[in-house]
This record gives sequence, structure tokens and C-alpha cells, in this order.
Amino acid sequence: MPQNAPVLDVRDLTTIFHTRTGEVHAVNGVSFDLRRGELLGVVGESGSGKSVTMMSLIGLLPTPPAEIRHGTVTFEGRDLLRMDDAGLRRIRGDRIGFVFQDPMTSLNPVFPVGHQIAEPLRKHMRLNRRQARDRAVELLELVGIPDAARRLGDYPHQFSGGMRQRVMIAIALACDPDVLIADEPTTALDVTIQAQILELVKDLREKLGMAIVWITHDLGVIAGIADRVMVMYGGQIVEHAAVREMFARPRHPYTRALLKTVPSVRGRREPRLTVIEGQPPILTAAPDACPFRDRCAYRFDACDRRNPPRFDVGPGHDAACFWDFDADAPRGRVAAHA
Amino acid sequence: MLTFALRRILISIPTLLVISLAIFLLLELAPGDPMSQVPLTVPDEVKQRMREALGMGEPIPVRYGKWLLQFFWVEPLNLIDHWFGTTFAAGEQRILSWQTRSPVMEIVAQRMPQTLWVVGMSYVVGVLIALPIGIYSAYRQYSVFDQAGTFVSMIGYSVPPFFSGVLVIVIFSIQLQWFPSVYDTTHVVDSWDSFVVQLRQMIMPVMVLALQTTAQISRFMRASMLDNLGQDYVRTARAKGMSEAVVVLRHVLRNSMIPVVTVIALGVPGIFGGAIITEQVFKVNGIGQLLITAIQGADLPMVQTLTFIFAVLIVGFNLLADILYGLLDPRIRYD
Amino acid sequence: QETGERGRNGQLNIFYWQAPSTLNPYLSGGTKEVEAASLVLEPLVRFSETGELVPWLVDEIPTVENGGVSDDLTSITWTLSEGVTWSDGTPLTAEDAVFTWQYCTDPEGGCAQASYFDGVENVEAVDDRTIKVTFSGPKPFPYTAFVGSESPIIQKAQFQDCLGAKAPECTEANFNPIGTGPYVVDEFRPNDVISYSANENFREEGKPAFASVNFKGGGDAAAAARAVLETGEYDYAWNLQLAPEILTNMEAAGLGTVVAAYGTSVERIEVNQTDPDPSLGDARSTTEHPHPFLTDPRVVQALSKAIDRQLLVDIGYGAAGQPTCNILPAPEIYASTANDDCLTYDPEGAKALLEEAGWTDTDGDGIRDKDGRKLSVLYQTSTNAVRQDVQAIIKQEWEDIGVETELRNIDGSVFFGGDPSSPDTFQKFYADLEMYTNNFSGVDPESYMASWKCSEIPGPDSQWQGQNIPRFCSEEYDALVDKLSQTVELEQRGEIVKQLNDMLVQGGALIPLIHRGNPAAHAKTLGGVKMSDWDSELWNIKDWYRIQ
Amino acid sequence: MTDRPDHTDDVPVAGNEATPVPFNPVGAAQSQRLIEAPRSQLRDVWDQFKTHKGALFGAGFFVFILLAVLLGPLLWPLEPTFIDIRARNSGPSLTHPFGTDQLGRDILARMIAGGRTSLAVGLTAMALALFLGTLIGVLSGYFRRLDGILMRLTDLFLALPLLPLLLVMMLLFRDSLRAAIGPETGIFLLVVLGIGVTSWMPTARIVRGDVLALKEREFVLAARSIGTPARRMITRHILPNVLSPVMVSATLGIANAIITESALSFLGLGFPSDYPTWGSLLRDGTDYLQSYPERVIFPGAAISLTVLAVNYMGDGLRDALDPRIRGR
Amino acid sequence: MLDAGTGREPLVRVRDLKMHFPIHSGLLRRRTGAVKAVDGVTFDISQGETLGLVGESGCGKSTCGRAILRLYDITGGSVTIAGRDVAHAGPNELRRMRPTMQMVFQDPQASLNPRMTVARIIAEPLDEHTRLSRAEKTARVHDLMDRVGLNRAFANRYPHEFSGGQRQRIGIARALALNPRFIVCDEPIAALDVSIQAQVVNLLEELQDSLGLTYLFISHDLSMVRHIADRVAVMYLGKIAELSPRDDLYADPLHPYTRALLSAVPEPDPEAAAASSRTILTGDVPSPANPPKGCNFCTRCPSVMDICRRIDPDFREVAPGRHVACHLYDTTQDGRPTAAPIPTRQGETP
Ligand SMILES: Nc1ncnc2c1ncn2[C@@H]1O[C@H](COP(=O)(O)OP(=O)(O)OP(=O)(O)O)[C@@H](O)[C@H]1O
Ligand SMILES: Nc1ncnc2c1ncn2[C@@H]1O[C@H](COP(=O)(O)OP(=O)(O)OP(=O)(O)O)[C@@H](O)[C@H]1O
Ligand SMILES: [Mg+2]
Ligand SMILES: [Mg+2]
Repeated sequence: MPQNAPVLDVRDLTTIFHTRTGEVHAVNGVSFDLRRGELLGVVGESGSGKSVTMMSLIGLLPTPPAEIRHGTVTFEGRDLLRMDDAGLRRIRGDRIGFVFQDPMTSLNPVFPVGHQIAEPLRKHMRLNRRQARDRAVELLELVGIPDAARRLGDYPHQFSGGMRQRVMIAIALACDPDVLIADEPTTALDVTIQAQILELVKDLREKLGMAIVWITHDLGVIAGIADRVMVMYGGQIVEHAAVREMFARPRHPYTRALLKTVPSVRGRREPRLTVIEGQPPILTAAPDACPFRDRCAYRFDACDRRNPPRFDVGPGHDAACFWDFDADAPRGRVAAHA
Repeated sequence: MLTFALRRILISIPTLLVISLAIFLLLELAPGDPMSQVPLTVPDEVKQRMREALGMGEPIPVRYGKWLLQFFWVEPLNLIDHWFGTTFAAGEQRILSWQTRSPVMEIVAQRMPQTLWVVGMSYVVGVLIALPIGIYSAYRQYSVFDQAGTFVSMIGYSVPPFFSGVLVIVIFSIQLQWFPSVYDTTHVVDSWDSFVVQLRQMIMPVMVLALQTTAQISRFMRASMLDNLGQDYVRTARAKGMSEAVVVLRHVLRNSMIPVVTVIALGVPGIFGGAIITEQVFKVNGIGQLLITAIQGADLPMVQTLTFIFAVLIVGFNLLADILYGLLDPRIRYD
Repeated sequence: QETGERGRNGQLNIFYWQAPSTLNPYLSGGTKEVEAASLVLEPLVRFSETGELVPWLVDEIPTVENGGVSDDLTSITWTLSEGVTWSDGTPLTAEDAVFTWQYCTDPEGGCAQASYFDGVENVEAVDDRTIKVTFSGPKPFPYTAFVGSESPIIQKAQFQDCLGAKAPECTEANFNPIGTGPYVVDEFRPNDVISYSANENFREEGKPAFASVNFKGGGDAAAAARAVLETGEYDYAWNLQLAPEILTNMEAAGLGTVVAAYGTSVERIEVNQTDPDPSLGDARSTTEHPHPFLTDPRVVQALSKAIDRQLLVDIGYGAAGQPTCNILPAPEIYASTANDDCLTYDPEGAKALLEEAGWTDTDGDGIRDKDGRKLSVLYQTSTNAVRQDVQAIIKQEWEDIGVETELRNIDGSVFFGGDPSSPDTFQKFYADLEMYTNNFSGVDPESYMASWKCSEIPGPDSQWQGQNIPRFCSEEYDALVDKLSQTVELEQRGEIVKQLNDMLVQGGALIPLIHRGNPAAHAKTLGGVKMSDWDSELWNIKDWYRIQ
Repeated sequence: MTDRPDHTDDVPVAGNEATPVPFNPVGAAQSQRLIEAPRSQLRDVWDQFKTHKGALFGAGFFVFILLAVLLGPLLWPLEPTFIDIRARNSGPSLTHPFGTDQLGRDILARMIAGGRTSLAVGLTAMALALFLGTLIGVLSGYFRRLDGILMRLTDLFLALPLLPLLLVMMLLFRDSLRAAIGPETGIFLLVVLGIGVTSWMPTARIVRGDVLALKEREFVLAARSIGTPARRMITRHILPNVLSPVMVSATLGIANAIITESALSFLGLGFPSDYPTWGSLLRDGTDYLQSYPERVIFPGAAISLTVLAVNYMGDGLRDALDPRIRGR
Repeated sequence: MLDAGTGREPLVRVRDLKMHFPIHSGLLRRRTGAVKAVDGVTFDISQGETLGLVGESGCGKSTCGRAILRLYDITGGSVTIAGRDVAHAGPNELRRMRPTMQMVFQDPQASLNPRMTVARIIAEPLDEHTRLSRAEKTARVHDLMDRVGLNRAFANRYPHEFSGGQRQRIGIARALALNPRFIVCDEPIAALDVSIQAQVVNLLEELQDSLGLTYLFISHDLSMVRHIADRVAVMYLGKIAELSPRDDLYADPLHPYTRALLSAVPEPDPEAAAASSRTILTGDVPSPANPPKGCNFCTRCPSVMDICRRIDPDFREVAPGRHVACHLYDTTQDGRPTAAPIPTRQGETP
């Protein structure tokens, strides 16, 4: 696993939405980095802010209603959040590729897929029509669509879900981006198709060596392909570790509960599934206490007073919890990670 | 796609037949009498003979059949004769107006140019204005422009043309003396100057009618744009680094136009008959005015024919709209 | 300028807001058709604006004195002027007149102007230029056939295949009749526009002054008035029945003038002398049941006195109307003055008359009654903005004198439609009072006055055809009408007609309201307009010219 | 290797049966909020509706017009037909706030009377069109057997040229109806029937589309699995859920009917001329446009503002009734 | 309990169930074919058992579940529930049978009428099938709400005021209202967040224990099916590929499709994931309107043989309680399989 300088460095990203009923604090001080060639998995339940975080990075959120309160996103030495639209547009699709969850609706139904793949090529790489076409064929072949040249002229509805998702990936890869952000790219697909896509991504990563952020709520997917994992809860990163470390030694009660609730096809069959009772937090204000405390069995007075910072709990492993699982006691005065 | 189109065409045939029957029967019920113009002093038996001469004595099915034959066979033949100088239709009984006793179709043909010039042009103008307004209103939803656009288009929708028409006449013809208040249907455009004259006499009716068209089409356009602006593929396009202009004017617009184009096509038949009031106000004696005088004069063959022409147009443009929809939307095209 | 070469004044724009549907006046009785045709087709004699006969295609008007009319009044002989040609260059001959008579009297033809040939036994061409019309009996006023715009002469050559049942089918001829008039038809668009151009073969040198005429139809009266008076786009507009203040305002723009021609049109209230009570069923409004109170002339007089005619004029007619108390206000020699006291609005007098007739308000509800019967009338007319205004005013005035009034208005096409099965025609008269305008064409009132004879009363047995709408019946009146038909001397005829008029008005059959003019507007630059209500308004269009 | 790392085994997890639910202040507050009296659907709609300024203005104005027209005669007792010749053609004043017409009739009174007719026509025609549209839409959407024929019928009506037919109908039946039930009611019925019968089709189509979609919704399937018969299925599950497009059509319908009536009035095929409607007042007023502009301004503004108000109301309703928007 | 063939009459008997949706096309909209959504499905479910039904999207799971409850008019085959023929019952008879069989739906949001309160939703089956007084009904509704763990105070709220898990509880309460014996759970957890799925599954299990319910549990989540089902049927393109007791199936899948499916499920354990060798299927599921000739699966099968492209394999019992439709298990005369199945075992049962 190549471990070099980060291509993307996110610090203290905070995004809120202005809605009719008030503000929604969707992302609260998220910090992480992404290194060249690695695959960073992001998990968390629905509404935990995974998508908003990633879309904030490259200005894909409509403003208003969204507002990026503060934070920096350093990419190639520049802060994306302070870049003008034109600059962002030059980066989007060229340096940073995006794959979205639903392949059924993410492609424009009225343009042939060839056109949709060629668009970024012509804009960013200034290819002419022919070159763009040739490159599109190449890309389709790369993502494993048979008979690629002929299918360029087909429309999205003529492709199956899995193939459409491959087309989406081809579009994201078109300009050889440094970073690929995949927002739940396989959630809408069947397991066998998902397996195909996962295999494809593994393959491509080896071939192209780009950095990937992979958002999902399926721990199994993460276990299969990620190098590092971030767990998000209530708009924050509550735990972050290398993948094996995370599964072996989860150090946040939420992560631990999450790992417990998921039954396995092969492991031991529990007589009863464990559940995480309660509701996800309502993000109407900036958190001033631990967002998980209402559902947490380890809760104690500190949890209500302060939002726990991310404590280092091991090499490359941090967790935002006042409970020290190694000591099985509340954490003393330990230096916060961030 | 081809079977789809064919199927639609096949369906429209019985539809047209039923419509023609409905129109025919409805009008047969009318108390209209070709003799209503004939003075009271003419004796009854003479009137009776005159009625029979017009084919009124025969039973309804026979007359319906004859009318259909005339409409679908004799009149088209006449048209061919007219174009190519042939004589296929010589001697065939044509549909005659009771009022003028001349072939209905000839009068219709006479009225067509002004209707097309004025009402057709207003439709084109209206649509051309409406589209950008709709697009921009949707793109800047709830902006001042959008609110103003909404307000103006609703006003446009709610002001009856007999009022707005007279208003513009008073302003532009009487006060400012810019444009003529009476449309000259005999005006022939054959030079630049005469074209300017034509433009000047068209401007006011076109303005009044276009206001309504604009009001409606811009609403449709806005709604359709709004629908599409929220779609996932828009986000994809942005994520590819496309500029806003490309995102909105290529990706979103193309999709939004699909329903709008069909709405536009469906509005076309209205051109031929829907502008009755505006025609009246500006003295553009077009198809609408023809219909209203025919109704007032109890000229049943004229009313029947016009109504049925409208029906044919509506069915035809419905068909066109369906087919356009198919052509524009690949999901249907390849069905 | 008044004289000069033919066609010197360019185009003449005429606006008839009801557009003509044909140019054959024999196939349509409508004014608009007759007048549009009058630019092309001409009669032998026209009526001037004062109602005098003007020789048109003849040099001299035949009279008993000059021998043109036979002494026994049974025939009249016309001599065509020399050198009159049709617009196609062929000469006008007596045969054309004979043909015209045949054309209109063909029993299959449904000629709209057949009444002009009533009593005509024969028309013959004595020679090329001599036409002899023979009547079945003595005709004191023989100037009917071929006189006035409603019986012009049509070309035999053009119409000879169009006799009888075929008449309506000769579209080409009906739309483009060949005439002797100042203009020829270039294009006829039914219900839209007619383009005429000057007749190159017109008999008078230097006429017409206009090279072409654009005869536009469509829109409404207000639009027509506007086009002449306010925007100046048109030179002449017809039939401007608009509220007087609207016209006055438009006239203020200074581009045109409103003119009115007076003929014999009188807006009147006809008083039903029979009982229209619905409970009578089929016997409604028939002579079997006299009206319970409107047969009392005092009641009718009271109603008449209680109407402020000047107000009606001010509101509804303006320059195009004058208060009148006569059913026959013109021509001068026939106009009576015996009833003029009704010109003053006199509600007190009306009340007194009603008291005298025994109608008092016994129960204090504001409505007079007598013998348990309320003085309550149903007052109907056709639908028309001015008429409804008039109705509303009269209603209020009558209610002031204690007469309850219910208003009804019926669409004109039904009201005047003459459909025997409709209960709403003016002939059926299923109301106490009804209001409309009537007149007679030409200048001789004989047949007009004869319409109030007992024999003219409409009823179920006559298919409700008949001219005596108020169902007025008086032997004395009938005798006087018969006397009129025997009288030749003009003075005497005038006296008789005045007597007839007074009998009708004083007998309570009619309440004359307004002597209506026919309002039109013409541009100030248009010269030579002499509006006549006796003939086509455009009767002298050959003399029109542009004032430079 | 398939076993979980054993130190995770003893993780106590909240809510696991044995574990008591921990102290939970925020949760309690939250449930406190949730327990308050159930909010009705109507309240929700109203709350949402309130946030739409245009809609609020529209509804306010519409209610105002309705009240003015219904209660106006009590507050402004002048007869619309009373002629005061001396006061004719007077401009707005205290005695005649909207001025008088050429016969001295009070325009305010005529506006009130006219508004009553216009609104009555608008509301009844709309109600009729909605009734027909909803009925046909629901029937054809719900019963597959009826679908074909009913949709053909709808197509047929859509293919009929409406304004001409409306005109013809007016001409045909006006007199017989007038004779049967009097001029005003006769024409009223005819106008209402004419407009209603010629404008139900869009509603029917929308409703059918919605019903077809609803039929596939799982709650309808759920009701079917319970054994709910068709009749109750429609009244209980289908109709309440097609309410929102129907309401929106309703607002458009009112506007449409008012305008159509005024057009008929203009062409002389509407109500008798002495029977004021906004349309006929406007038409009569246009002749006086230059000298007495208020005569067109008042009825014109009444028509436009009502239509505008109703349209805005429709916009607001559409938003308020759309759960996707309301849910936010 | 594992097998229907243990002598006891099964509660649900499905025999050769077929559900074809007609396709109309062409000029005259003639019937030109059919989507064979369910094409000959046979199984039994005994009293108190849970049969899991798994398969990829569009393979006909929901259709199968709905056809069993006669929510569709089926094309062929028979369905007997509690000894009564459901497939051919008349409308009235069917209505009387409804209380015994109920359904829980996939999308808790969509399966509740947004315009009805919880109490009305739960009471609807009572309105239709019982003559309880108003008070009795309320009592019953409250009882049901207690049973599924909903606060009684919520009775007058509308569905949108609940969370996904709570909504699904409402749906379950409705299904329970008439004391059914058999419940079809059509992907009841697919629309829920992972952390809530467990709540609903636990509830279903508890109810089964306390009420002796029988479930047909439809899901595409193989791990959840493993947790809840006693026996599992794997569907592919309208047919059952394999039907086995749960442990056997997960430990030793017979059908190549089952094997591929199991191997495609991502294992939430990085060690295992790294170690496993996956069978990745190529291509997509063919359209049910146009299934391949021979075996349905032949287009994607890693062990495809010649015969598979020609002959549709029978669905047969190859081992006690284990049914499979695959030519790999075709027996020769002596009753032995022609080819030895090579089960790739990726996990072991503890
Ligand atoms: N346009 C918006 N307006 C208001 N709130 C929003 C908007 N978009 C997202 N949110 C809120 O932001 C929070 C985070 O949403 P986000 O989409 O990032 O969640 P997620 O982790 O991606 O969930 P999922 O797994 O469902 O995609 C949620 O509470 C959501 O309600
Ligand atoms: N009413 C219908 N008309 C026509 N085809 C249908 C109908 N219902 C389902 N189908 C088709 O039948 C097939 C099986 O559908 P079904 O919904 O049973 O699949 P499923 O296994 O439940 O899928 P999912 O996991 O997506 O719910 C699909 O191809 C579907 O398109
Ligand atoms: Mg997301
Ligand atoms: Mg399903």
C-alpha cells in the first residue's frame, strides 16, 4: 500500500443547510486526508453526512441552501473552498472524478453515452471529436463493456444497471483524475453485479493508481476493498483507522454496535441480532456534546458536556470517544488527536 | 417507433370518424335553416323546394355519408385540381355554404393566409419569448425575475383579449398613431415597403395573442426546467466540470424541451380557431371570424366543416406531438 | 376636387362592420348586401337624400303628365338614357329589365325583393330602350319596380342561366355581378372585403373620382367609428349605432363627421290589443280575446305621456334620433302634427289620465289597480344595448306613475326570425308591449299604412304572417286605407295618411318614440356625401371625391 | 477467522433486550414534542400554505372577493339596475365609489351583482368539471376494463374543438333552455354545463395517471391483501390521495371558467345583456375606454385579480399538498 | 420442521406456480409474449417455519409472494393455504380467507396510506372482517401497538411522523390484526437503515415465537435470510434454483448460482475478504420476457455444460430436504449424480 503525501487534505470542514425550519448542521468539523493510490472507505448510517462532505469538497452543493461555514480543502497546494467557479470546474471531472449512487438517474437520458463520456474529454483535455471518440472507446473497454465502439451511440436506457454504473465510472476516469470519489456506487446494484464492480475497481486501482474515496454503508464492501476507513456519525468522523485495525479493534461505541448488528453469511449465527436503539441525532445546531450519547451505553457526564475530540487510540487510529476501551474506563487527560 | 407512429395513426382514424359523427349530429339538431335568410314573403312550398335542392330532405345517415364523401374525397380532389389544373372533381357536388352558396373550402382557403400570418406568427413570437423566460425563471427560482415573470404571465393569462386588444388600439392607433387599427386582408407583400406595412398591421394582434401564448408556454417551460434541474444527471454534468451554460442549456434544456415541445405542438390547432376574439377586435377576418359569422348566420355546412377541420387539426397535431415526443426522447424512440 | 379625370383620388376606404355575404341584392334582403351591390348595380331611378326621385338610367321620370304613366294608372313606360353600357362594354337594353323582372319573379327563385314587383303583370321591351311595365290594377304610385337600390337591373347575359332554383348556385355571377354603376368588382371575399375599381365604361365623364374602393367588413360599430373618426384609416363607416356620447367624443378628434340620414324609421312600442295571457293557450294574442286594459286608449296615452322621449334620444341616439309622436314622421307631406303634445314629458298628466280611466292605487303598493287587477305590463324587445337602456329608462318612468313593468329581451335573430314555432317572435307578440323599429322603403306609404288593416292581423291560421302586429282593427281605418288606394292627388293622399297615422296613435295601437336616423361617419376629406335613407347610403358614390 | 474478535463480544449495546434504556434527556424532550396532539393533515397543509406569500395573498383576496360578492348587497344596498339619470357618467365619488354608467346605474352595485354571477359560473363549472374529471379519471385508472373506453372518450373530447362547440351549443340550446327555465337560470346552466363538459379532460388524465401510480403503491396492495373491496378502496385510499392534483386543477378551472364566460359575453352568447357579469361589464366598458377608463378598470381588475389570486392559490396548494415539499 | 415431507400437512403448499404478465406490442397491441415473472415454482412451508426466498432484483420474488396471496390472478399452478385453495377461490371465498394470510411490505413509507392515522391503518382489517364495536376495536389496536412495540400515544399520528423502523412496525401490526397464520414478508427490511434492520427482524422473530406464525421471508440480503430463515429457496429468473435447509445451503451450496451468490456477498471482515476466492459471475440477468433456452442460468453459469443450453433441468430432491434444479446433479440409472459437485466452501459453521 503506497503511503506518500496526501493528495487531498481536508481540515475542519463544516457545512450547513438553510431550510425553512432552520439550519441543518450536516457536516461538523470534518478533517481527513487522502493519500496517493489509497482507497479510503467512508461508512456511516444514512444521513450521517457522507455525501454532503464529499460534495462540499468540490462545490457540488447548491448554495443556497447549502453554506460551507469554514474549513480548508487542500488539493495540489490550493484551497478548493476558496477557488472561483471556473477554477473548480477545471478541477472537477479532470483532477477529481465523481461516481454517484444511482446509475439509473445519474446519466442524462437524452444523450448517447459516447457523448457523455466525450464531454469532459473535449473540455478538459481539448481533444477533437475523433480523439475523444477513440478515448471513449478505450474507456468503455477499460471498464469492461464489450463491443464498446458500437455501444457508444447507445442511450443510457439501453444499458443495464451494472453497465450504466460502469459508464459512470468511465466518465469519472475519463481524464485520469488523481482522486476518484465514489458515493455509494454499488448500493443500487445486486450483489452479483456489485461483486463485478468491486472487482473492476480493484483492478483499475492497480492499473491507474489513483486515490479513491469510497462511500458506503455496507461494512462488507469496506472490508473487501478499503485501505483505511472513516466512520461518520451525526456529521462528524467518530472513528478512523486502517481497515483491519478497525474491524479488529473498534474503539467507538457506534462502530462497535455497527459491527455487531450486521449478520454474516459465514460467521457464527447469533440467536438474536443486536440493535442500536434510538434515533439518529437531529442536526439543528452545532454539536456541543457527543452526538451518539443518546444511544450510547457508555455514556457518562463528560459526554453531555463536551463533544469528544478525536483521541489517538493506536497507530493511525483515532476515535472520538471519552471512553477508553483499552482501559475500560473513562479517558483521562489524553491529548486529542485533532 | 415506426409501429408506434403507425399505431397512433390507426387509432386516430376511428377517433376522427366518431368526432365527425358527433359534430354532424350535434349540428343536425340545430334549428338552423338555410331558408332563414330568405324573406318571409317567399311562399312555404318554394322554401321547401329550395331546402330539398340543398339536400335537406334526405335521411340523416345518407346526408352524413354524403358529407363525409364530400369532405374526404371531393374536396381533396378539388384541391388537386386546383394545384395541377386537372379535372378530377368536375361535376362532383361540393360542400356549399348556405350563406354565400359558394364552396366552403374556397372561403376557408381565402381566410387561411391572414390567420396564419397573424395568429401563427403570434404563436411563434409567443413561444420564442416564452422559452428564455421559462428557462431563466426556473434557473433563478424565486428570484425577482422569476416572481415578476410569474406575475406578468398570470396577468397575461387572465386579461381577456377583447380588453387588451382595445387597449392597445387606443394606445398605439389612436394616441400614438403608430399602427393601423384595422387589418387589411387584401394587402399583398411584394416588396420591402409592403412588408413593413404588413409588419405594422400585424404587430398589435400579434402582441395581444403572444401575451397569452407566452404566459402559458413560459409556465410550462419553467415547470419542466424545475423538474429537470433537480435530477441526478445535472449533478453528474456539474461533476464533470461542465460550465453552467452547458449544464443548463444543453443537458437540462434538452430534457425539459421534451414535454414542452409536445405542449407547443398541441397548441398549434388553437391557432386556427382559438383567436376568434382577437380576430374580431382587429378585424382580421380569418378563420375565427368566419366561424362566428357562420354560427350567427346559421350556416350549418360552414360550421360543420370548420369544426371538423379543427378536429382534424387537433387530432393531427396530437399525433405529431406524440411522434415528436418519441423522436425527442430516446427512451420512447427505441421502445 | 369635385371634377377632374376619372380615378384621380386614389383609393376610397369604406368600413361596413357587418360584411356582405353576396353581391346579388335579389338573393339577400340585407342592407349590407344591397348597399355593397349599389356601387355596381343601378336602378332606373334613385331616391335622393330628401326622398325625391332622381333619374338615373333614364333621362326623365315618367308621369301621367308626360305620358309615361297611362291615364288609368295601369302601366308605366321607361325610356333608357342613350349610350348606357354595362361595365363589360355591352349596351344596356330593355331586355335586361325584362330579364330582371323574370329573374325576381320566378316562383322557384326565392327572390328577396319580390315585393317590388307586386302587382306587376308584365314587363316588356317595347324596343331596345323602352320598357313597359303593366300593372294588374291602377297603381297611383307606380315607381316600385326598377326603382331604388333594392331593385336594380341585372345583366341578362350574365344571369340567364341562373333562373329559378339555380339562382343561388351561380356563385361567380352573384359574387361578381356586372353592372352599369361607377365601380366594378375586382375581388369579392364573402364576409370580409370587397375590392372595387373604377368602371372604365362608366357613362359619366371624370367619374368616379376614386380609382378603387376598399370595402372592409368585420369588427363592430365602435371599431368602425374609431377607424373613421379617430385614426382616419377609413373614409366612411356605416350604421354607427353607438351611444351618442361615444360618437361625440370620437368626433372631437377632428378627423371626421358623424352624419345621419332620416327616412321613415320609427322606434315604437307596439301595444297589444289582444290578451297575451299564457293561460289562454293557443288563443293567446289572438283577436278572440281583447286585451283587458290596453284597449283603453287613455291607458296607452298615459303610458306615452310618461315617457321622456328627449331623454331617450340623449341616451341612446343623439344626432341620429328625434323624438316623435307619429308612426309616419316623413316625408313632410305625410307628417302629422296632431299628436305633438306627447313630446313633452308629462308624468302628472299621465297620472291624471290613469285616474280618469279608473286606475288607482287602492292597496298602497305603488302599483295602480282596478277591479282587482294590477296595472302590470310585460314589455319585450330585441337584444341590443341601446334598446335595453331605453327599456330600463321607460320601466323606471312607468313605475313612477304606478305601472308595474316587467322587461324581457330576446335575441334579434329569434325575435325577428319569423319562425312560426318559436313563442318569442315579434309576430306572435306574447307580451303586452313590444318595441322595435320599422319603416318602409321608397317614399309612398300606401302599403305601409295598409299593414294595420284588420285582414293583416297575424294569427295561427295565417302561420302568424301578417303586418298588423298590434292587432289593431277598425272598420273606419280599413275604409280610409281603401280610399287612399283610389286617390291619386298627392295633397289628398297626404291628408288621408295623416288621418290614418292619427287613428293609429290616438287609438292606442302604437306609442311612437323616436324618429331614427341612420348614423354614419365620414372623413372630413371626403366630399360629396349625401346620405339618403330612402335609397342606398352610397347611392351617389359616383359623385364622391377627396377634398384636398 | 470467522469469529468476531472476542473483545467485541462483551460490548453492551443500548437497547439490547437486557439493557435498560439509559437516561436520555434529549430523547425525552424529543418524545415530549412528538406526543403533542396529533396534527391533522389539514393543519400541515395550512402551515405549508402559509409560508407561500403569493398563495396567502391569493387566498386572502379570493375570500375577500367572495365575501364582497355575497355580503356586498347588505353593505351596499343600491340596486344594480336602478337608474339615476341625473347621475349618469359620474366618476368615482362618495355616493358612487366606482362611478356610474351611461344610465346612472351604480357600478359598484353592478360589480357586486356581476361578480356573483361570474364567481357562481366559475365555481359551479369548476365543480362540474372536477366531478366529471375525477370520476372518469378514477374509474379508468382503477378499473382496467373501463380504461380503454374511457380514455378514448377523453381523447375524443380533447379532440373536439371546444370554443367552436361551446359557441354552437350556446346557439343551439339557449332558446329552448331559456324557454324552459327562464333566461338567467337557463343561460347559467348552459354556460356552466358548456364549460364544465368541455374542460374535465385534463383533470381526468391527471387523475388517471395518479390513480395508476397509486394502484402500484404498496398501501393499495396492502389494502387489497386485507380484502378491502373496490368501492372502499377508492373512497378510502385512492380519492384522498388524488386530492392534490384535483385541488390544483380546481384553481385553474375557476380561472378558466371566468375567462371563458367573459369571452362568451363578448361574442354575445353569454348572459342577457341586462344581467351583469364581470365579462359583460368589461365588454360594455371597452366602448367607453377613453372617456371613462374606470369602467373597464374595475371589471378588468376584478377578473384579472381573481384569476391571479386563484392561480397563486393553486401554486401554493400544489406546494402545500406535495408531501415531498411539505416534508422538508 | 426442516422439511415439508415429514408427514405433517404443510400450512402452505405451492405447486408449479406460474405468473406471466402479458406483453402487448405491435400495431394492434396484440399479446406478443409474456414476462415470465414466476415460471413454475413449487415448495411447501410448514406451520411455524420461515422460508427464506432470495435472489437478485427482478427474479420474481415479489411476484411470487403476491401470487401466493392471490394479489394477482395467477397464470397456472395451485396454492393451498391451511388446506384451502387460494389460487382458484371466488371473490367472496377469497375475502373470507384473507385473515389467515397477510403481507408485510418492502417500503414502510409506501405501504402506509399517508392520509390515514396509525389507528385507522391498523384498524382497517378489523373494519373489513370483524364486527367489533368501536371500543373493542380501539382496544385491539392498542393491544397490537403494544405487541409491536409502538407507544399507544402514537395512535393518532400520521405515518410521516415516524421513523422507518416504527413505520415498519405499523405495517406489521396491520398484518397481525386478524390473527393470521401465514405472513409473506416482502423485503421488509430492504428500505431500512442497517441500524434499524435488526430491530425489525428481531420483532418478527419474537412474534413468530409467541404467535406461532409462518413466514415467507423474501429478501435479497443473504446474511439476513441466514439469520431468520429455517429453509432457503434461491430464485433465478422466475424459477427456484435451489431449496435447502438453511445451514446446508450456506455451508454447502449445490447450485452454481447459489454458490456465486454467496461468494458475491461482501464479508464484513477484511481478513476473510482478503482470503476468499470469489466466483464472479459475468454478464447480467437475462430479461424474464425472453429467458434463455434450456437452463435459465446457462448464460452466466461458470460450470455450464452442453446439455444446459438445451434442456431445462428438473427441480428435484437430490439429498434429504435438498432440492436443486441443475444438470450437475442429474442422476444416472443407479441414482448417483453424473458429476460430482465441487462445493467451494468459503465459510465454516462453528
Ligand atoms: N439539500 C438539503 N437541504 C437540507 N438538508 C440536507 C440537504 N441535503 C442533505 N441534507 C441533510 O444533511 C445531512 C447529511 O446528508 P447526507 O446526504 O450527507 O447523508 P449520507 O450520509 O450521504 O446519507 P445516505 O447514506 O442516505 O446517502 C442529512 O441530515 C440530510 O438531511
Ligand atoms: N405488473 C407487472 N406487469 C408486467 N411485468 C411485471 C409486473 N410486475 C412485475 N413484473 C416483472 O416481473 C419480473 C419480476 O418482478 P418482481 O417484482 O417479482 O421481482 P423481485 O424479485 O421482487 O425484484 P426486486 O428485488 O427488485 O423487488 C420483473 O422483470 C418485472 O419487471
Ligand atoms: Mg449519501
Ligand atoms: Mg420485489
